[in-house]
Amino acid sequence: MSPEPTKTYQATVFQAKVFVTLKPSILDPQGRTVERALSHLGQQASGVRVGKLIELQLEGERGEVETRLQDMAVNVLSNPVMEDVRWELEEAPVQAVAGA
Amino acid sequence: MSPEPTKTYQATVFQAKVFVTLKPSILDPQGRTVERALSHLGQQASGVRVGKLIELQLEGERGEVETRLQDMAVNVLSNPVMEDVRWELEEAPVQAVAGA
Amino acid sequence: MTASVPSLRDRAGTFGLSEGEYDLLVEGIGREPNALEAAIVGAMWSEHCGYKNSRPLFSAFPTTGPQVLQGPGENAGVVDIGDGWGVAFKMESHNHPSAVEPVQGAATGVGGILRDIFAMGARPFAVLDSLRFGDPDSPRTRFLVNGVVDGIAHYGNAIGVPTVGGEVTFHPSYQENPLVNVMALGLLRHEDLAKGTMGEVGNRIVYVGSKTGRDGLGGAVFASADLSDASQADRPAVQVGDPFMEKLLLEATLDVINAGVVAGVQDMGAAGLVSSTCEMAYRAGLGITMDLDRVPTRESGMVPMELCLSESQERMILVPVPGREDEMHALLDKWELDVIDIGQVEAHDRYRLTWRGEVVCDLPVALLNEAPKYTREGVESEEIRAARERDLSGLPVPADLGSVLLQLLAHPTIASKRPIYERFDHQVMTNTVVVPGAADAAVLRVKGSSKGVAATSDCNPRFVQLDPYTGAAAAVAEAARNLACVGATPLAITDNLNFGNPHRPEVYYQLQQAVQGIADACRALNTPVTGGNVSLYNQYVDQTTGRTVAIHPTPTIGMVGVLPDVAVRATLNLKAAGQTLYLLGTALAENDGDSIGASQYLETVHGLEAGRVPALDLDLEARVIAGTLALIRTHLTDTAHDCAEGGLAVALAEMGMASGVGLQVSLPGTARADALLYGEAHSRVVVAVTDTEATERTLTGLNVPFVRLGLSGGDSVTISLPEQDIQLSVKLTELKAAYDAPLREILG
Amino acid sequence: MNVAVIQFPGSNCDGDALHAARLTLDPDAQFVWHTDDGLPAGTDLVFLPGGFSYGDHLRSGAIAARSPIMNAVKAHAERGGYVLGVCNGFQVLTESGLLPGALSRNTDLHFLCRPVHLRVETTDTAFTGAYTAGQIIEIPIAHGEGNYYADAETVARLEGNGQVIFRYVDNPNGSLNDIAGIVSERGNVLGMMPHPERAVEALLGSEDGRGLFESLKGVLGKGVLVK
Ligand SMILES: Nc1ncnc2c1ncn2[C@@H]1O[C@H](COP(=O)(O)OP(=O)(O)O)[C@@H](O)[C@H]1O
Ligand SMILES: [Mg+2]
Repeated sequence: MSPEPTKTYQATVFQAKVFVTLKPSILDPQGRTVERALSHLGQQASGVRVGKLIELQLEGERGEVETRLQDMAVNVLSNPVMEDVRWELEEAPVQAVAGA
Repeated sequence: MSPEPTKTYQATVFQAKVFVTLKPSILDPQGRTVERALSHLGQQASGVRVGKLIELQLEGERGEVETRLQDMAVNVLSNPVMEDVRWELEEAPVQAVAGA
Repeated sequence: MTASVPSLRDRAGTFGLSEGEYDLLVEGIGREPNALEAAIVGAMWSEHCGYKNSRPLFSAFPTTGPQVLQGPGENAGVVDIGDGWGVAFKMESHNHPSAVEPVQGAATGVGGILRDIFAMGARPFAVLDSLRFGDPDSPRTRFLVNGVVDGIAHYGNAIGVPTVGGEVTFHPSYQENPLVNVMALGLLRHEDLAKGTMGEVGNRIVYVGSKTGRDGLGGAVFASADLSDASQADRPAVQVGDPFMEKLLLEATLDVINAGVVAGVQDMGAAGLVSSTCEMAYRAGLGITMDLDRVPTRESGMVPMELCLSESQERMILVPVPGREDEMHALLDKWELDVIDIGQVEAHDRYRLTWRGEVVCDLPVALLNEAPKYTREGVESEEIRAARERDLSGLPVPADLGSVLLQLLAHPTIASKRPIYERFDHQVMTNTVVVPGAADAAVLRVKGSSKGVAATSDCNPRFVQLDPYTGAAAAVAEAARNLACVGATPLAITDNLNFGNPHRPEVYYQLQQAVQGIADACRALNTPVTGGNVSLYNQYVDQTTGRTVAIHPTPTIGMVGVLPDVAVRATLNLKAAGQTLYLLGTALAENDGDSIGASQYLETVHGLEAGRVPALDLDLEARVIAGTLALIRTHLTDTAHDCAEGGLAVALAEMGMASGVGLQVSLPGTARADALLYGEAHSRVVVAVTDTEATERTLTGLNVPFVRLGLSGGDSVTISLPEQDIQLSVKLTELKAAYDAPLREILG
Repeated sequence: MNVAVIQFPGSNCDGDALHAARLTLDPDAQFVWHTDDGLPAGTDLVFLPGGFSYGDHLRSGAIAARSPIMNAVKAHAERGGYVLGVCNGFQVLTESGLLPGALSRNTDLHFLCRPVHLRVETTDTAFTGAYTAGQIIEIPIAHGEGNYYADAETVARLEGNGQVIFRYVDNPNGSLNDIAGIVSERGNVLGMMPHPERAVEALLGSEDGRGLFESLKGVLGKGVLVK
C-alpha cells in the first residue's frame, strides 16, 4: 500500500473510554459490599459505587466516530433503565492499534 | 456546632474515582465478547477491554486522603496479580456528602 | 537452528531438567539440544506430564474389568453403564494456581477437566469438587474459600454443567497450599468414544479455540534470554478462564465428533500445544510437523518457547478424518471459533516444529513421551510413627457428651456445606435426582433410560497422614460405601494424588504406601483405576519456624457407580417416625484407646492428631456394600447413610437434621463412651427400615453383621448407652443451629 | 401447540427447555438458532431458555437481545404470539424491551441455586390458568442476577394491571415487590427468574412447574387470553 493511506489510517484511530454508572437512585449492593470490606480493614469511605469502564478503539473520521461512539454507548454498552453513561474520545497513539 | 468546624468539614470531603483495568497481557473474555457482539451489530471497534470504575467519597485532609486512597486502590480495590489501577481525587460538592 | 549456549547444561534446572536428565537427552538425540528443545523436554518430563516419580508405582493399580471401556492413558477413563451408554470421568488438581489467584485458579481447574471429558466425545454432565483449606478462622483461608467457591461457580454455572457434590475439609497443613481437585463426568454413546490420536500419515492438525497468550508457560522459571522481550511483568501470573468460549468449544467439539469427521481430539492442558500434540503423535506411533507461525496469538512478538508452552485456556487440537476437512470446518463455523490448520502427520517419528522458515525443534516423539522413571527409597517419618503409636487409653472421656456432639457438628469439616453448594447450579441439565446434601453421593438420571449414575469424591487426610496405606484404602472404601448408600453399584475410580515433595523419603513413603492401599482396595471392591492425576510438591515454608510443611497426603478418590433403576435409591434423611434403625458393618467400638484413634473427635476435643487408624477389613466392606445395596434394591429401605468424620453420633444427627424427624437409639457395650459415639471405624452404614424381619434375614443371608439401634421419631436425637448409664439428648433445632452456622460465616 | 426454543451461544438451559416442552406441550418442539431470521411457520410459543448467553458479558441478556432472531420474536409477540423467557430468557426480554424493567445482581451478590416458594398472583393469564389464585408452588431458582428493578411508575403500572403473576414468598434476591415473574400488558409475554422447566418431573423433586405448561395447553385451542 502507498504511504499516504497508511498515514491517514494512523491519524484516525481513536481511543474511547465509556463510563457506565448505576443511576444515583438505584441501590448498589456491590458498592455497599466494597464499603463494608473497606471499613472492616479500618478504611473509611462513603458513597461507594461500582461502575464499568469500557475502553475501545475506533477508526474513522472524528465526527463520524463520535456519532458511532454515542450510538454504542447509549444503545449497547449501557442500559438506560438502570445506568447512566458518559464517554471520552482521544486520538490513540499509533502503537495501540497493533496491540488490539 | 459552630459554623467554622462545619466549613472545615465541607472543605475536606473528596470525591475519588478509581479505575481498575486488566493488565494488558491478561485475557479479557468480556472485552473479546463485546467486541464480537459489536461487530455483529455492524459497529466496528477493536481492542475492547472492560474494567471497573469505582467512585467513593473520602473525608480528611488532602495529603492524608491521598495516602489512604492509594492504599485502598492498590490493596483492596484492585487485584495486583491481574489488574492495573489509577485514581483521581477532587473536592466534592457539599451536596454529594448527603447522598452518601 | 541457533548454536546452543555453552551453559545450557548448567541451566538445565531452569527447564525442569536435572543434569542427569540433560545428559540423557543429549545421549537420546546424539547432539546438544537448543534451548527450546530443552524446555520442551523439561515440560514433557515434568511430573505433571511425564509422571516420572509416580508412574513406576502405578503398575500396582488394577485397570481392567468388563465395565472398563477406556482405562488410563487417554484424556479420561470411560466405564460402561449399559444400554450403549458410557460415562467418561476424571479428576484433576489446580492447587498451585488456586493458591495464587483462587477465583481464576479454581475456574480454570473446572475448565481444564471439562475439556478432558468432552475430548472423549462425552457431554459433561456433572462436576464434583474436593477442596482442602487451612485454619478456618484465618483471613487467608476465608479469602481462599470465597475465591475458590466463586471460581467454581463462575465457570461451572456459566458453562451449564451442574456441580453436584464434593467435599470440603479444613486442616492447618493446607494453610498456604490449599487443594482444589475437580472431578467431571460426561455421558457418551459407545460409538462416539473419541481418542487423543493423530491417526494416520497425511492427517491435518487443526487448532481450535482461544488465541495463544503468554499464559502459564508451564510455571517453569525460564532464563529471560529464552523469552521474548516482554518483560517478566508483562507475563501474566494468572490464566483467565472463559466459560463462554469453553461452551462454544464444547458444543463445536461434540458436533464434529458426533458427525464422525474427526479421527483424533485432545485438549491443550499442562504444557499446552506441545504436550497435546506430542501425546497424540505418540499414541499414533507417528511423527508430526507443525508450523508455529500459524498459531494464532493474542499478543504480538511471541517466540517459539511461548507458543509451545503457553497454557492459555480453551484450546483444542482436532485431527479431521482425511477427506472430511471441509465438513469439519463447516460444522465449526457455526460456533465462530478460530480454526487453523497448523501442521500434518508424517511418516517419520519426529516432533518437528518450524518457525519463520526454520526447523526450531526436531526431537524423537518417543523420547519426549518416555520420561525417565525414578524409584526412590521411602522411609516413614519417625514423628508420624510415634504419633500413630501413642497410647490414647489414658485420655479422659468428657463429661458432657452432648456438647461434644454440637462441637463436632460445628467443625467446618463436618458442618453443613449448603452455603457452598447453593452457589453452584446443581440442577442445570435437569438430571440431578439426588442433590448435594441429600445423600452420600450425587445421583443423576440418564434421559431416555431408566438408569442412574452416582458419583462421589472422598478422602480423609488425617487417616492418610497417620497411616498412608490404610488411609488411602479407606478413601476407596468410603467412596464405594457412599455409592452403595444411594443404591449404586460402584464401577471404577479416578484418583488425584496430592502429596509433598517426593524427593523427601518420608513423602515418598506416603506416596508408595497410599498407591498400594488404593490398589488393594480397588481390587477387593472391584473398582479398577481408569485414570488420575498427580500433584506433588504441595508444601510451603512456615514463616515463623522456617520449616518446610508438607500438606497432609491427600489421595482424593473419585468414584462412579450405576443404579440399574434410578427410581430405586436411598437418601440419608429419615422419612418417617417409627422406623427401625440398624447399624450395618463393623461392630461398635471394642478395644479402648485405639477406637478413637485418628478421629475428628480426638483432634477437635483433645487437640490430638494421633492414634491408630481403625483397621480396615476390605472383605467386610464388600459385604456391607452388598448388604446395603440388597436392602435398597428390594425396597426394604430408602434411607441409608455411612459413618465418616464424627462417627456414628454425627451420622445419626445428620439423618435427623435432614428431615426434621428425630430418633432414639441405644448403643450396647462397655467400650469408652466417646469411642462408641465418635470413633471412626470404617465399613459402617445406618439404615432405617419398616420390615425388620426381612431386613435381618437379608443381612444374615449376606453375612453382614448388624446391630439394631432404635427407632426414628420425636424432635431430638437421643442416644443412650444403657450399660454405662449415659444418655445424651439434643433437640434437632439445636443441632441444626450448630451445623448450619460455620460455613455461612466463613462465606460471609 | 408448536414450541420453538431459541438457542443463543452460551444458552445452557436450552436442552432442559426443549425436554420440558416436549414432555408437556409439544412432542415436536424445535430448537431455533439465534442467527435465523424467522421462526418456524406455525410457532405458537417461543421459549427463551436460561443460561449465560454470550457469557453474560456486558449485561446478562444484553447481547442476545440484539441478535437477529429477536426481530422475529418481537414480531411474534406483536401478533399476540406467546413468549416465555426463563431466567436468562427473562433478562433477554427486558433487554430487548419486550418487558419493562431490568434484572440486576442479587443483593448478596452471589449466585443462588435452591428451590423457592412462589405465590401465583393471578390465574387470569395464559400461563397460570391451571393454578389456583394464591397457590404456593415450589420452583427452583439458579441465578446471580435476578433482582428485578423498574422505576416506581413502572412498578405501579405493573401492579395496577395485574402483570405481576409470580411473587416470591421469601425474596431471595432483593427484587422490588418480591417480583418473580411478570407478563406484558397484553399478557402474552412472560418473563420469570425461577425455572418451571426444572419442575415438571417428580423424579427431580417437584412437578409444580407443570401447571404453567398445562395452562398454555389449555388456552391454545381457545385462541384467547391475549388481552
Ligand atoms: N465443595 C462442595 N461442592 C458441592 N457439594 C459439596 C461440597 N462439599 C460438600 N458437598 C456436598 O455436601 C454434602 C455433605 O458433604 P460431606 O459432609 O462431605 O458428606 P459425607 O461426609 O457424608 O461425604 C454432600 O452431598 C456433598 O456432596
Ligand atoms: Mg464428610
